[in-house]
Amino acid sequence: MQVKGEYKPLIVAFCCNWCSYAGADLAGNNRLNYPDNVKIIKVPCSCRVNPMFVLRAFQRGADGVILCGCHPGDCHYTSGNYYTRRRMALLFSMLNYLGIEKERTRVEWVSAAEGAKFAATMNEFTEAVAALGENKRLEDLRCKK
Amino acid sequence: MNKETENLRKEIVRISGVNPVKCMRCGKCSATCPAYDEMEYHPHQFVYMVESGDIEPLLNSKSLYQCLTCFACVDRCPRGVEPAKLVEAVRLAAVRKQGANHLKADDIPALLDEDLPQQAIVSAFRKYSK
Amino acid sequence: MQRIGVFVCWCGSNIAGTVDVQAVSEALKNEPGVVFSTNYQYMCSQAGQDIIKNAIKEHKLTGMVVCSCSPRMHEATFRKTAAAAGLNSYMVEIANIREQCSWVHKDMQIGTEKAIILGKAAIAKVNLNAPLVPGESPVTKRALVIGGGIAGIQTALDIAEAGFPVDIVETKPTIGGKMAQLDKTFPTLDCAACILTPKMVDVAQNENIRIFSYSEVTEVKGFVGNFDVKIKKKARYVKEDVCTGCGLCTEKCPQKKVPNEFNLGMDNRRAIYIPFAQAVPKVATIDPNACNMLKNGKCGVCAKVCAAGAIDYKQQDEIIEEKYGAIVAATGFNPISMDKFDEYAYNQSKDVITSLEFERLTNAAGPSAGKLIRPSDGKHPHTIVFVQCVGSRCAACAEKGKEYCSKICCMYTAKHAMLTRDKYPDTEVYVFYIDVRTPGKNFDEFYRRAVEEYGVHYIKGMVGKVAPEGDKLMVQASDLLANKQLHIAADLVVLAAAIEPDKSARPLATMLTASMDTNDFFTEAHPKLRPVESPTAGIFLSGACQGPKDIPETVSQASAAAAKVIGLLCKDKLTGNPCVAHSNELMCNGCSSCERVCPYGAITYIDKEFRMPDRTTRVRRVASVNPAVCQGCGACTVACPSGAMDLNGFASKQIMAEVDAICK
Amino acid sequence: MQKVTGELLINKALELLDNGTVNRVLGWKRGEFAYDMTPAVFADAEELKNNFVFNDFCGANFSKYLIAETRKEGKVLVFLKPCDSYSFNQLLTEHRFDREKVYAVGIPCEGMVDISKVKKAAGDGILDIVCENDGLVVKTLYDTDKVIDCKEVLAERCVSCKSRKCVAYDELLGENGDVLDSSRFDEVEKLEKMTEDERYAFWQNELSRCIRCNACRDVCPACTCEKCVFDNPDSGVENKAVSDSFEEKMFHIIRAFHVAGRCTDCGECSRVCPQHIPLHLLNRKFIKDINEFYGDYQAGAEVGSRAPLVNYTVDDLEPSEAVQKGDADNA
Repeated sequence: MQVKGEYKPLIVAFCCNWCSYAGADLAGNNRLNYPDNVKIIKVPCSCRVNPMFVLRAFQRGADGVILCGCHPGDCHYTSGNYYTRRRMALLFSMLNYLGIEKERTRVEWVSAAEGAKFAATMNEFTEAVAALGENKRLEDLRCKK
Repeated sequence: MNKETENLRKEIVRISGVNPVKCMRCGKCSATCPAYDEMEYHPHQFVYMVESGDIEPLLNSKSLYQCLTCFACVDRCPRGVEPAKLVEAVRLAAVRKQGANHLKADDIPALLDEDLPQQAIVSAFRKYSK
Repeated sequence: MQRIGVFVCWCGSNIAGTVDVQAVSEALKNEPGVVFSTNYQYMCSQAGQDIIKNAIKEHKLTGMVVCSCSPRMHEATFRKTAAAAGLNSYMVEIANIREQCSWVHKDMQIGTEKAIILGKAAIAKVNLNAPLVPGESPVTKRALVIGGGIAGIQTALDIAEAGFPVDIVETKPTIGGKMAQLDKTFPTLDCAACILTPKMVDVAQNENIRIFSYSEVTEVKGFVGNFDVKIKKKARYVKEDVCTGCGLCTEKCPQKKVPNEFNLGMDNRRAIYIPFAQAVPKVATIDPNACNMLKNGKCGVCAKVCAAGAIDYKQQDEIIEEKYGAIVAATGFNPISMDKFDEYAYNQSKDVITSLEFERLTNAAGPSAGKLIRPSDGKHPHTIVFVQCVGSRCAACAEKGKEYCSKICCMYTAKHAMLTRDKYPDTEVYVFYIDVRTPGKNFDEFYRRAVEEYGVHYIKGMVGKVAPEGDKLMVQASDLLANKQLHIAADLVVLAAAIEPDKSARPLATMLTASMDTNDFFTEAHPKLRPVESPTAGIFLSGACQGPKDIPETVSQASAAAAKVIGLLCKDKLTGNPCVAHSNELMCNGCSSCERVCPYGAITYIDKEFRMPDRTTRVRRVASVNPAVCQGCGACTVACPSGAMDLNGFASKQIMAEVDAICK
Repeated sequence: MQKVTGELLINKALELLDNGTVNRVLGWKRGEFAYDMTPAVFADAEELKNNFVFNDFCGANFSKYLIAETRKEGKVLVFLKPCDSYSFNQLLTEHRFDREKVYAVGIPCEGMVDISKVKKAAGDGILDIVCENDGLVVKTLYDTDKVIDCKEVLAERCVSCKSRKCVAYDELLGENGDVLDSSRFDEVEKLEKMTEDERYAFWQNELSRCIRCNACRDVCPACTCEKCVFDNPDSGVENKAVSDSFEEKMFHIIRAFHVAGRCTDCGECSRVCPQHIPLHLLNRKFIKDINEFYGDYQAGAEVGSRAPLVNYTVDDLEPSEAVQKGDADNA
């Protein structure tokens, strides 16, 4: 991941199909730049994201994991993101309790109209994670290259 | 709102534990108030004036001491704003105001009364002359 | 092992401008499972699709990845292409290398690297894809409408007009609901009965509509298109098909002291009664709590006077079972109780009344034959005070009032004030308001007429206290604009009580597995885009059970719900989304976690027999997902502690494979 | 130290066996050593009289055993300490066993003893321990008998006992206690007050001792899955051995998350951990967070309650606020 001495963190972004994935598309339509280290995985709803997926990403070498979903109250499935909010609140709090930097995890509500917010969020998040450096605290050494 | 007013406003909100922004301006507090006619500023005005930071006139108004603290407004307010607690907070702010001596040492001899316990005078002096 | 084809699209220069498409298709060739990889200028074009079709046939592809624009653009296109070439649509995955790659990155090397990674992730996923076939279920072409007010009536009429049979279930002995109790309707002031009763007659005469009055729904099972419903027809002790509605029994019944609920207890009815003259069905009902014959066997007058022989003291409750394709909730509203509002002296004085009581007092068929009088002494009131927002917009105390605006009070109060001034110009009318909310066609004009033409005194402020003094009601209120406290000696005080959903809505919602908000209003599937559907498929919402509404709005929503029902019933079969949850019964604990998070009530539990290794059997409670109801959000998959629940198309393994591919 | 004696329990069990209410009894018997009281099923009076024990070492929570026991013929008698009764309710909430097939007798508990603390106090070579009144008489190889005050060697979970109230039973022996105002979150708070680095070091130290024996999972009354994700090759987290520092953390995070909102804080995980990892501090973090974020919730306090993770309110805390709130160092 070292490019010309510049450290580029790997960011995994889980985006719900209805709002945030569309928001990311809109960022593309408007040609709003965000770092290429952000890789998006589409899920039907943010509530599909099992804490295990988040841990898996860290295990395999992700430096930051971000979940994006519809704004609370706007979930396509009415209540999915409310469950996401609770699950991730507890999971992230636990990770921090174990000493994992809290800047590495994030939940952001991005609507289909918020392309600009999506790009800005990704820029900001990548920067925050980059500032922390590599994720050494939660990483499976076997999976490292 | 300048900084000073903003601070005073925050102080009053903190003392009272009341959020004046919850007010929907229905006026039920003033409609219930038994001391309404005695007051220069009425309960709903208290709420609005604290909300907008217009607190100076309240501090200097006699209305502060005409509120009976009967809590009728608190009971009836449909939004849970609790105007009487705001009045009380402004009252406290007035009483606690530094330098504003409500009771001066020189005034005491005139107030002396045989029936009045000395302790009361001393404590009043302490309370009102900070 | 899958045989995967990779198709990289240039999208003209949209992708090819920042991504080396040749390099991408070369790099992806070596991924596990990939047997064919190519690139083309426009994959979505006919020529591009032909490349795909040919490759599917030639290379016997079992899966494919298209590296192109967003799946939101052309996933459907490529799925159809695949299907046309005999490949299951759900074996197609899209790597979004346009919106989420070429358009947001400027550097060719960076864009190419990222495109390759996105392609690898998609390939990793396809490797684990399985063909999916959408399920089908039949549709019972019959609708159930629960509630027989104007909402239910309109919905039922519209569905029946479209040619589908409809049943209306109404708990009261007659349909008509709240609107039947009203006098005039705003903003046109036509009389409620004049416009409602013809519709009630239409309902009674429509061959497609059955009315189950004095009945309630007791059980709902099944799912969209296939509901099994049990309806309890309560014994009314009168044979519905025999009674002619002549009303002789209701005149002869000796039990005269039963409070008349239709007039809100302001007068009395008999133990056998017909709620009002235009009732539908026009059939008498015996009130078992008041009838002497039913209570102690001493009377029988009604049976003696009934020429048709319709009285049947031995009648029993009857359970009707019926199948429906769609269910419409139209359970309506009620004014809230005024018991907690001591300040308005509602319980102390008969002359403090609610607006609905005022409606009955001014109604020609009401207890005072339409003459506006004080309930206490029958005198004509000269000063009337109307109080708005009684219990509405009340956030302070949940037991006292409701946080929401009841929406209809501003308009009906303007109507009451206007009608009073029109009929009795000698009566002074005061309306105390917080805000006057009149967003509706001709609504504000109506309210202004009350003020400008009829001389109603609108005062911005609230009433703080009403105290009976002699035969007067002393009203203490604030006039905020004049900054005064007012004291008015009134003859009558009318409270615009907040409205709340009918109490039957909550248990009904449980039966329907339809969700409700904290105020017990039914929740809509989407607050803006699907306002007449419940999140539970096949359940529709009509009228005030979804939120406070006036008559015009109720009727439009009722018709909208009917349109949705008709749209559903027109289908012979429902095709489901195959990307639904499914439970691995061997791993399921039956713990109910998934059921609790499912917004659609798609999960039920069955007791299933399992064969054990030692040849014994064991019965275990396991979850079962109804694919016709599940919408595929995946909430259950995470709630499930054992991982028994998984989602087709977005299986845990698939998502983790994507994660792995990205993080490699 | 216990207020009810083994004799009382035996008599109750005999009575219920005799009158046919139950056909077997879930209880404790002496294991290899005087301090390892082992769960056992007693089917007849003779066995009961000879082997049934109840003393300060009977920490085992029986609720989980009921899943298997209720699948057998006839009714089983179970003794529930307050802790166990919460687990009992939680399992009922999750439909994990048939209530009809259990006869539950609630018993008061004065707290159980932690053998490692006893060993520390009395030294090695313990031959026998006799529980007498408020003390333990410890006979060792090397020394004269030592008398240890039970209160000195109480298990951590009992020192910070959350409740002495049996919340589920058909019948109660002795008097029911109250829900206590416990100090059980003190340790969690201490950790929250550390910096991220210190916390990392703390857990690195604790969790690196994990040998993945799975005892914590196997004893946990909330871990009752038909098939555990860690044993399931399809789950993506299947793993039976620790191979590196991530695995330990992953296992414990996932395990704690799986029981979050369902964990009654019975403390069995920490009791059985051969490496003495304070696993309860993970569970208690979730419990504390849940209480602070979503209002007090005690799993198992009543049957049928909705666990916080399968529930929500529209104005719940945002995850970022939650992390901030849960991190006292930065708060």
